[in-house]
Amino acid sequence: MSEQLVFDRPQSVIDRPTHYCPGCHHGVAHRLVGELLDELGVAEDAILVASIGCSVFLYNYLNVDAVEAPHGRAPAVATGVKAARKDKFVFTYQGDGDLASIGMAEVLHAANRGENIAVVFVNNTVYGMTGGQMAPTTLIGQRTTTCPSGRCLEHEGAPIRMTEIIAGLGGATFAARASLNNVKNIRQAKKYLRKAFQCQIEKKGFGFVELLSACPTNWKLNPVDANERIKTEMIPYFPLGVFKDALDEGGAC
Amino acid sequence: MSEQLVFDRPQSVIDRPTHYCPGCHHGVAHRLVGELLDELGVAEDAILVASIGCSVFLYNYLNVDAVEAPHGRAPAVATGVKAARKDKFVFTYQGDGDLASIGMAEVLHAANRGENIAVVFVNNTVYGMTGGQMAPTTLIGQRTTTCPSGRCLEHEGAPIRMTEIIAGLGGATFAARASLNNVKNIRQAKKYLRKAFQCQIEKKGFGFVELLSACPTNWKLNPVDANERIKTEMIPYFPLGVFKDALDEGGAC
Amino acid sequence: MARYLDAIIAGFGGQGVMLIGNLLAYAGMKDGLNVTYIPVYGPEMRGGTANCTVVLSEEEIGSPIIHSPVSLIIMNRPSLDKFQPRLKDGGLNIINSSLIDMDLADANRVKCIAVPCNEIADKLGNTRMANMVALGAYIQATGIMELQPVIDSLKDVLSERYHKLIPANTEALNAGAEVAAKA
Amino acid sequence: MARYLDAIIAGFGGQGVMLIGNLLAYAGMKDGLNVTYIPVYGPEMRGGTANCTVVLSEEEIGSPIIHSPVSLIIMNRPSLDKFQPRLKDGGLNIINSSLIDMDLADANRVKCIAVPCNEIADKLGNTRMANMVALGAYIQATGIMELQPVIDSLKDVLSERYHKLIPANTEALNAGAEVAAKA
Amino acid sequence: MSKQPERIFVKGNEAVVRGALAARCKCFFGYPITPQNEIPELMSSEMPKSGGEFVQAESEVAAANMLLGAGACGIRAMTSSSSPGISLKQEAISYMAGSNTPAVIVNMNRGGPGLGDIGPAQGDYYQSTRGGGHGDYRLLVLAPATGQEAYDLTIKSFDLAYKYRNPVMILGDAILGQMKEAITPWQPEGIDDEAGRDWALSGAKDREKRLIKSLYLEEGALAGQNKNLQKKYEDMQSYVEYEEFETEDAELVVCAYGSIGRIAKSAVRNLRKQGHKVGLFRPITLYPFPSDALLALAKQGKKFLTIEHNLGQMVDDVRLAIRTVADSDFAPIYPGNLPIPEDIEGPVLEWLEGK
Amino acid sequence: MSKQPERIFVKGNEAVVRGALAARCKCFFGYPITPQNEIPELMSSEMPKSGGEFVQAESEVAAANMLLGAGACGIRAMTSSSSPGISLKQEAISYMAGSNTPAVIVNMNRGGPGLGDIGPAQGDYYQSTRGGGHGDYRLLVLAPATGQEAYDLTIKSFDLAYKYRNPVMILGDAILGQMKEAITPWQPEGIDDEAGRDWALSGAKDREKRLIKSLYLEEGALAGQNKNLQKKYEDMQSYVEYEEFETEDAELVVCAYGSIGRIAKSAVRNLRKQGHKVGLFRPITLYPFPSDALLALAKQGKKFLTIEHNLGQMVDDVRLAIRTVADSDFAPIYPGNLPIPEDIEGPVLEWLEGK
Amino acid sequence: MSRIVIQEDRCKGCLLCTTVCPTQIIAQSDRFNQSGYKVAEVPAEDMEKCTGCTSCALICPDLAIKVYRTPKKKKGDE
Amino acid sequence: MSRIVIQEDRCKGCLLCTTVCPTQIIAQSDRFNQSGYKVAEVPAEDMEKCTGCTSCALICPDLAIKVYRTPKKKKGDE
Ligand SMILES: Cc1ncc(C[n+]2csc(CCOP(=O)(O)OP(=O)(O)O)c2C)c(N)n1
Ligand SMILES: Cc1ncc(C[n+]2csc(CCOP(=O)(O)OP(=O)(O)O)c2C)c(N)n1
Ligand code: SF4
Ligand code: SF4
Ligand code: SF4
Ligand code: SF4
Ligand code: SF4
Ligand code: SF4
Ligand SMILES: [Mg+2]
Ligand SMILES: [Mg+2]
Repeated sequence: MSEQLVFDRPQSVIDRPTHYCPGCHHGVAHRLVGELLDELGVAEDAILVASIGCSVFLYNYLNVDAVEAPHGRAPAVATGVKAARKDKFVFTYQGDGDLASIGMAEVLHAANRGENIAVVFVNNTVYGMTGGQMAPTTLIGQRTTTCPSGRCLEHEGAPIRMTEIIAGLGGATFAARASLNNVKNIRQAKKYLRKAFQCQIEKKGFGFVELLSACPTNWKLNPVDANERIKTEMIPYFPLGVFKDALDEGGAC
Repeated sequence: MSEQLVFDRPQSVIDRPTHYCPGCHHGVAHRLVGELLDELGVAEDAILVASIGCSVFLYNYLNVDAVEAPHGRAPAVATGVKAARKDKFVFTYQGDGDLASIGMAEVLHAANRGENIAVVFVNNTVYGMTGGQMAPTTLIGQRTTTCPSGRCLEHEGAPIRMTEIIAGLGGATFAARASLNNVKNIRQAKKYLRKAFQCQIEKKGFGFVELLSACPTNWKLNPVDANERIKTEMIPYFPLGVFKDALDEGGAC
Repeated sequence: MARYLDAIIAGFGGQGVMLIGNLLAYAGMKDGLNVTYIPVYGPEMRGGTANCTVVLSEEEIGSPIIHSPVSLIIMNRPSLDKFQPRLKDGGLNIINSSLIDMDLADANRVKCIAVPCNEIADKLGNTRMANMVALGAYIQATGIMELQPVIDSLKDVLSERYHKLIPANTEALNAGAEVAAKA
Repeated sequence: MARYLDAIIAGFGGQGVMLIGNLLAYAGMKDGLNVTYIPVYGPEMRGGTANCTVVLSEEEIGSPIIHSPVSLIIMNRPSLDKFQPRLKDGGLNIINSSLIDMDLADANRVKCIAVPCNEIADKLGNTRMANMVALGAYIQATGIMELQPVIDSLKDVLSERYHKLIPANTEALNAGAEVAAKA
Repeated sequence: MSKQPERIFVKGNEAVVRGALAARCKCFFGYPITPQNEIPELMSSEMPKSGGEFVQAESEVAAANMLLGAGACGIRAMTSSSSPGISLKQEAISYMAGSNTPAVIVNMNRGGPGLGDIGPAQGDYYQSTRGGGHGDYRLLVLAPATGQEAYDLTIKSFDLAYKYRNPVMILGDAILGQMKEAITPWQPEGIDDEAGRDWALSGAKDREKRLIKSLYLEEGALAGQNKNLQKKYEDMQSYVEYEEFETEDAELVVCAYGSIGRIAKSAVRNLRKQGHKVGLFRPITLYPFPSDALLALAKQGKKFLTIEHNLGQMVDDVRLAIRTVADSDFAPIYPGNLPIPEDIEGPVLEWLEGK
Repeated sequence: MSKQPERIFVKGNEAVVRGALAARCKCFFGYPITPQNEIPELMSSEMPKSGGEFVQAESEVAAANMLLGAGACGIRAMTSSSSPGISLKQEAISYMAGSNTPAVIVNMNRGGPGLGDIGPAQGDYYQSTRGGGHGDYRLLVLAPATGQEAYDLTIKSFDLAYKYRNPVMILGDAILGQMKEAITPWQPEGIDDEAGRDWALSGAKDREKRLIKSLYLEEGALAGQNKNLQKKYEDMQSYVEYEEFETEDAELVVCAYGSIGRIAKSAVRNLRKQGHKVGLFRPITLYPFPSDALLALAKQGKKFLTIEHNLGQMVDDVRLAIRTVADSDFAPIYPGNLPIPEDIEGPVLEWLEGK
Repeated sequence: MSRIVIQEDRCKGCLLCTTVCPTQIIAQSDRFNQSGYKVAEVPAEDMEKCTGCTSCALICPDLAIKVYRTPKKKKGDE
Repeated sequence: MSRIVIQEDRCKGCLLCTTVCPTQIIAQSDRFNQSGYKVAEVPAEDMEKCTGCTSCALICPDLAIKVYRTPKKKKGDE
C-alpha cells in the first residue's frame, strides 16, 4: 500500500508564514481552530472576530470572513455580527490582555446573555504585542515591563481566572481550560474547542475555551523552557478541565 | 429619668428632604452609610465617589467630601482617589445598572487589585433614574421598559449575581449580600456594611456589600408590595449572606 | 385672527399634567391645528415638579418652548410661584384652587379662574382625575376648540387598560368646563 | 565642512541593529555632537525586519527621519533590497557579507564595504556580536569619530548584566574597524 | 414614495424609530440615557415585530461595537445615545469610519460638559462633525429640526450610510427627542437590503474571503486608505442640504441648525413683523457643510450672525465657508438654558443696533 | 530653575516621564499601547521610588477615571496613551473639564482612523483642541517638537493644569515618543504641592464638605458653569507659545506643529540654502492657538502654507486666525507615510512656482 | 413610656412604617403635606402603646421618624 | 515505515518538536533559513525510526511538519 499524508495543514489555514516569534503558541491555537472549522464543516459559514494582540493577523492566516474588533470589544462585535447573521458561525479569538483586562465587561455580558458564539481565549499571562506588560493573568512574582519587580498580590492583586468566572454565569453554556504545552494537552484543547464550537452549531449558546499558551519572547525564555513554565507555574494556578458543560442540558442554565 | 432621643438622623446625613420616590430604599441605604461613618469615626476622612443613577445626589445628603464619577466608573475613580490619598476613607455607592452593566470591568478589577476601598451596591433590578429599563440584575420574567414582555433567559440571559463573582476574585476581602426589605434584614445589612468598612480601616482591602432594594416606581408597585416582592422574588434568586470574608485572615487570599 | 394658543401646564409629578398636555395637543391636531408638546422633567426622572408646554397654531410652529405663555394650567403651589409671573399680561390662568390659596392669584394682571379640581374629582369618585377637570375648564375658557375633540381623543391618548375610565374622564372634563363657563 | 552623518541601520529583529544605532548615537553625543536616533518596528513588536535611523550633526537636527541617507549598515538581504536603492549617490554601504551575496552590492553607484560580520563574530566566540563588527567597520569607514568614544559608551548603552561582555564587544568593534581599514 | 396620509402625534425619538423601521433597520443596539430613552424602549418592542434584533448592550462602548459588527455584515443597523454615551462610542466610530462600515448613530445632544444636565444643547457639534475619535475621518451629520425631518432624515441616513459605506450621525437634541408633534409617515421604496453584497461578511462560500479592518501596516497602505477616505469625503460634498428662509432681501442672515434653527425661524418671523430685514440659513447637513450656499449669500453682501446652543462651534464652519469675502458674528445660548425665540431676537436686535 | 548641566540621551517618552517626575507627579495611571509604552513602563519603576503611585489600569477608560479621582484630590497626576486609547478617555476628559479637575494627559498620536498603524501622525488635532468628548470644553494642548520640549512642556503642563484647574493635553506623536536625543534635565522650583488646598477633596475636617462634579440640574446652574468655563478659556488665551523661524523676510510662512514643525525647520533651512524666502511658524500651544501672532504676520502681507501629518485640521485654526486679512493653503502628509523634509519642500516649491 | 415624632414635611406616605410596628399604631392620616403626600401618623390616643422599638424609624426611607424613650424607673429609684 | 517532512522556510527553530518525538530523532541542524532561523531536521539515517505518531506536527506552532505513513502490509497481501 502507498504512503499516506497523515498530518498536513488544514484547508482553513492559509499556506503562508506567520509573523509569530519562534515557539509562540498562537500558531498551535490557529491550527486547532482551522482543523475544527474544516472538521465541523463550518468554514464557509464562519465569521471570525479578530481582536487586538499578537493574533490580530489571524485574519491573514485563516481562510474565512473576518472583522477586526477594537481592543477588548470582540465579544460585543461578535454579538452584533450574530444579531445580523444568525445563521453564521461566529467566533472571537482573544488574548488575555484583550479579554480579561479591557474587555472584561464585554466578554462577561456576552457570555451572560448566552450569545450563541464561541470564544477562544489565549492566555499567555502578558500583553504580548505591546512588549510584555503585566496582564490581569500575570502570575504572582512574574516580572513584566510594568511590574519589573514581579507582580505582587498586595499591589496588583491576584491573577484572574476567567474560565471560572465565565462558568459561574447563568448565561454561559460551556467553559473549559486547556493548555498548549504538550501533545496530550493539545489534544485535550481540541476536544474542548470542539465542544465550544458544537454549542453554537447546536444553537445552545455561549462556548468558551481558555488556552494556556507560551509567549517565549516576553517571558524571556526559550520555547522549550517556556513550555516547561506552563507546566510548573501556570497549570498549578490555572487548573485544566471543564468548568461548565450545559450542552447536553439544552443550553445555559 | 428624663426622656431620651433613641433614634435620630445620624450626623453625617444632612437634614434635608431627598428627591427619592416614596418607599425608595436609597434613603435607607443612605442612612446606614451615614450611621457607620459616624460610628466608625471616619466621616471627616471620608471621600465619597458618587455614581450615576437615582443616588447621584447622595453627595447632597451626606456631609462628606465627594466626587462624581461617570456612569459605571466609580471604582476606577475611587482607585484614583485612594492612590492620591491613601489615608482617607474612600467608598463608592453604585446602582445595579451602574455597577453590574457598564461598570462591570471597573468593579471587578478594583476588587481584584484589592483596592483598599468599600463599595456599596444597591441592587433594585432596574435602571431607576432613566425610567426602569432592564438591568443585568432584572429577574427572569420581570417586565421593564426595554423588555416589555418580561426578561427572557434565552434572549437576555440570566440575572447576574455580582456578590458571588466578586467573592470569587483573589483580590477581594469581604463580599456579602443583604436586603433592605424588613427590619431584621436592615440590621443585618448594617453589620455587613460595618465589616466592609472595617476592611478599609484596617487596610485589609476591598469590601463589597450588595443591598437588595426596592424601586416601587419602576416596579409599578406600592412601597409595601415592593418590599414584599423582595422577599418573594428577589431573595430566592439573590441569596443573602456573607460570600467571602478574609478580614480575619489579614486580607485578600 | 388665526387660532393660536400656547400653554404651560404644571404640577406635582403624580398629578397627570403630562397627560393633559398630551391630550390637549393631540386634540388640537385632530382638530386640524399644528401642535407641539414638550415635557420638562426634573433630575432624569425622579421627584420634584413636572411641567409641559403645548403650542396650538394654524401656522407652522417655530419654537415649541415658550418662556412667557398666554395661558397656564397650574395644579400646585410651587408651580404657581414659578410660572404665574411669566404669564403674559391679560393671559389666562387656570388654578387648582383645591391646593392653592386663591389670594395668591395675580387677578389684576391676568385672568384667573379658580377650579377646585381635587374636590370636583373627589366628588366624581377619583381624585386622580383632577387634571381632567382642569383641562375641561381650560378648553371652555380659551374656546380654542370644542370639548368634543378632546373627549374623542381620550381613547388615543389613554393607554388601553385605562379605556374603562373614559366615561369618568369625560365627566371630569365636562365638570371642569362647567366651572369655567360660570367663571 | 561641519561634521554631519546620517545612517539607516537595518537587519533581522534579533541582530541587534537597534543596539548599535543607540550606541552610535550615544557615542556621538558624548563626542559633542547633536544626535537623534529613531527606531522603526514592524507590527507593534513582532516579527519581520527592524531598522533605525541615526543622525549626527554639529548643527541643530531638524528631521530625525531620513529617506535617502548618506550611509547604511545592512545586516541581511531584505534590508539590502529595501534600503540600498535609497542610499545617496556616493554614499557608504556597510554590508554584512556573511549573510548577503556581495554581487548584489551596487558598487558602481555607492561605496560598498563587505564585512563578514557573523564569521568574524563567530571566530571571536559569539555570533551575536556581528552587529558590533559592523559598527566598528562603519566608524572606521566614516571617520565620524574615533573608536574610543564608542567603546567608552558601551557601559552606558549595555544594560548592567551585559557589562561582562564589554571586552568582547570591544574586540568585535576593533575587528570590524580593521576590515574597513583594509577595504 | 407612497405617502400615507395619516398624521401621527409622536416624540422626535419615536419619529426616529418609525423612520428607522420604514428604512428596514434590522438591528438596534441601545443603552438607556436621557433624553433618548424612548428610542431603545420602542425598539425593544418594535424590532422583534419586524424580524429584527434588539440588544440592550452593557454599555455604550459595547453598543457601538455591536453596531460595527452588524454593519460589517451589511445589515442596516443603528444605535442611539446622548452626549456622554456618544463620547464612549468614539473609538468604535473611528473604527467604523476607518473600515468603511456603514451604520447609523443617533445623538440626542444634552447639556455638557461632563454629566451636565438632561436639557437640550448643541455642545456636540465639534464632536460630530470633526470626529471626536482619533484620526482623520468624517461622519455624515444630519441635523433635523422637526419631528418630520427626524423621520425623513433617519430614512435618508441609512441610504447615505450604504451609499458611502460610512457611519452617519443624526444629531438632535433634547427638544427634538422629547417634543411631540404631528408627522406624516411614508414608506420609502427600492431599499436594497443586499447593498453590501460586494463587500459584506457572510461566510466565504464560493468566493474569496472578506475582511473588514482598519489596521494598515504594510508600507504605504495606511496612506492609501487615508487617500481613499479623502476621496470619499470629497464625493460626499455633493450631498448637502439646508433651508433658507426669508434670505432673499435679508441684510442679516442668522445661521442656526437643529432645534435652534427652528426656534430662530420663529424669531425671524417676529423680527420681520417688526420690519427687520432678517433671514435664516439652516444647515441640515452639518457635514458636508453647505459652504457654497453660504458663500453665495456672502457674495451678495449679506451679513451673518451665527447662533448656537453652545459657546461657538458651527460658527467656525460658517466663517471658514465665507472667509474670503465676509465674516460671521456669533451669539451663544448657554447650554443649561432652555432656548426661546427671545434668545435669538435679542442678539439680532443688538446686532442691528450696533451696525 | 537650577540647570543640571548633564545631558541625557533618552526617548521622548522618557523625557515626558523625567519631566513629570521633576514636576513632582505623584500618580500615574497607564495602559499599554504603542508608541507610548515606555511611559507606563518607566513610571512603573520610577513612581514607587519617588513615593508616588503607579497603577496599570484595566483599560484607558479606567485610567482616565482614575486620573479624575486623583485630580479631584489635588494631586499631580497623569495618564498617557495613543490615539485609540485617547478616544476611550473622552468621556472622562469631558467630566474633568466640566468639573474643573486638573490633570495631565499625554497622547503620542499614531496613525488612524481605527487601528491605523503605529507610526506617527497628527490626525488627533481636532480631537485634542476641540474636545473629542461631549459638550463645550477646551483642553490646554501643548505640542512639543523635541525631547527637550517634551521635558519642559511636561513640567509646564502640571503648572497650567493647576493654574487653570483644567486638564492639559500633551500632544506628541510616534516620532517624538520613539526618537532618542540628548536633553538637559532641570528641576523646577517653587512647586506648590498643596495647590488644591482651597478646593480639593481631603475629608471634610474642620471645614465645609467639598464636591467635585459636573452635573448641574438647578435652573441656570449649567449655564452658569458654561459661562465660568468660557471665562476660563478666555483667560487662557494669554498663555500662548510658538516658535518663529526665518519669518522676518519670508514671503511664504509654513505653519506646522510638533514633529512636522521640526521637520519643516530642516526643510526651511534647505530651501533658504536654495535662496527661497521661506519661514516657519510653529504653534507650541495648539490651544490656546497663537492667532494674534499669525494675524500679525498676515498683516505684513505674508502668504501661508499649512502642512500637517493629516488631511487638514490645524489649517482651520490658521485660516480662522487670519481670515480677515489672508488665507492659508494646505498640503497634507498622509498618515501612514513617515514624514521627511522632502514632504515639505515639495509643496513649498510647488507653491512658489504656482504663485 | 416611649413615643415617636413623625416629621410631616419629610414623610412621603410610603406606609412602610405601618407594616413593621409591633403595636400597629401607625396609620395613614387624611392630611396632605406640602409636597402632596398623605402622611403617616400615630393617633394621639395610641401613642402610649409605642414600645420605642425603633422599627418604624429603621425602615423609614426618609428619616421622618424620631423615637423617644423614657427609661423605666428602676425599682427603688426616687 | 513513516517519515516527516520539515518545510524549512517555515521552521523557526523553536525546537519544540525535538522535545516530543518518542524516538528522539529530531534535532537542530546547522542551517539558517532565509529568515535567519536555525531549522530543525531529522538526519536521513534516523528517519526510518519515525513512527508517524504526529506528535512533532501537533506541537509545531508553524505548521512546518508534514507526516507521512505507509500502512504495513497486512499478512497475506500481495
Ligand atoms: C484601545 C487600545 N488600547 C491599547 C491598544 C494596544 N494594544 C495592542 S495589543 C495589546 C495587548 C495584547 O495583549 P493580549 O490581548 O494578551 O494579546 P497577546 O499579544 O498577548 O496575544 C494592546 C494593549 C490598542 N490597540 N487599543
Ligand atoms: C455614559 C452614560 N450612560 C448612560 C447614562 C444614563 N444613566 C443615568 S443613571 C442610569 C442608570 C442608573 O441605574 P442604576 O445604576 O441601577 O441606579 P438606580 O437609578 O436604579 O438607583 C443611566 C443609564 C449616563 N448618565 N451616562
Ligand atoms: S510576543 Fe509572545 S505572543 Fe506575541 S508573537 Fe511573540 S511569543 Fe507570541
Ligand atoms: S425611580 Fe426607583 S430607585 Fe429611583 S428614586 Fe424612585 S424608587 Fe428610588
Ligand atoms: S417605635 Fe416601635 S412601637 Fe413605636 S411606633 Fe415605631 S414601630 Fe411602633
Ligand atoms: S416610613 Fe417614613 S416616609 Fe414612609 S409613611 Fe412612614 S414616616 Fe412616612
Ligand atoms: S512523527 Fe513522531 S516519531 Fe516521527 S518524527 Fe514526529 S514525533 Fe518523531
Ligand atoms: S516545532 Fe516546528 S518551528 Fe519549531 S523547530 Fe520544530 S519544525 Fe521548526
Ligand atoms: Mg497575552
Ligand atoms: Mg438600579
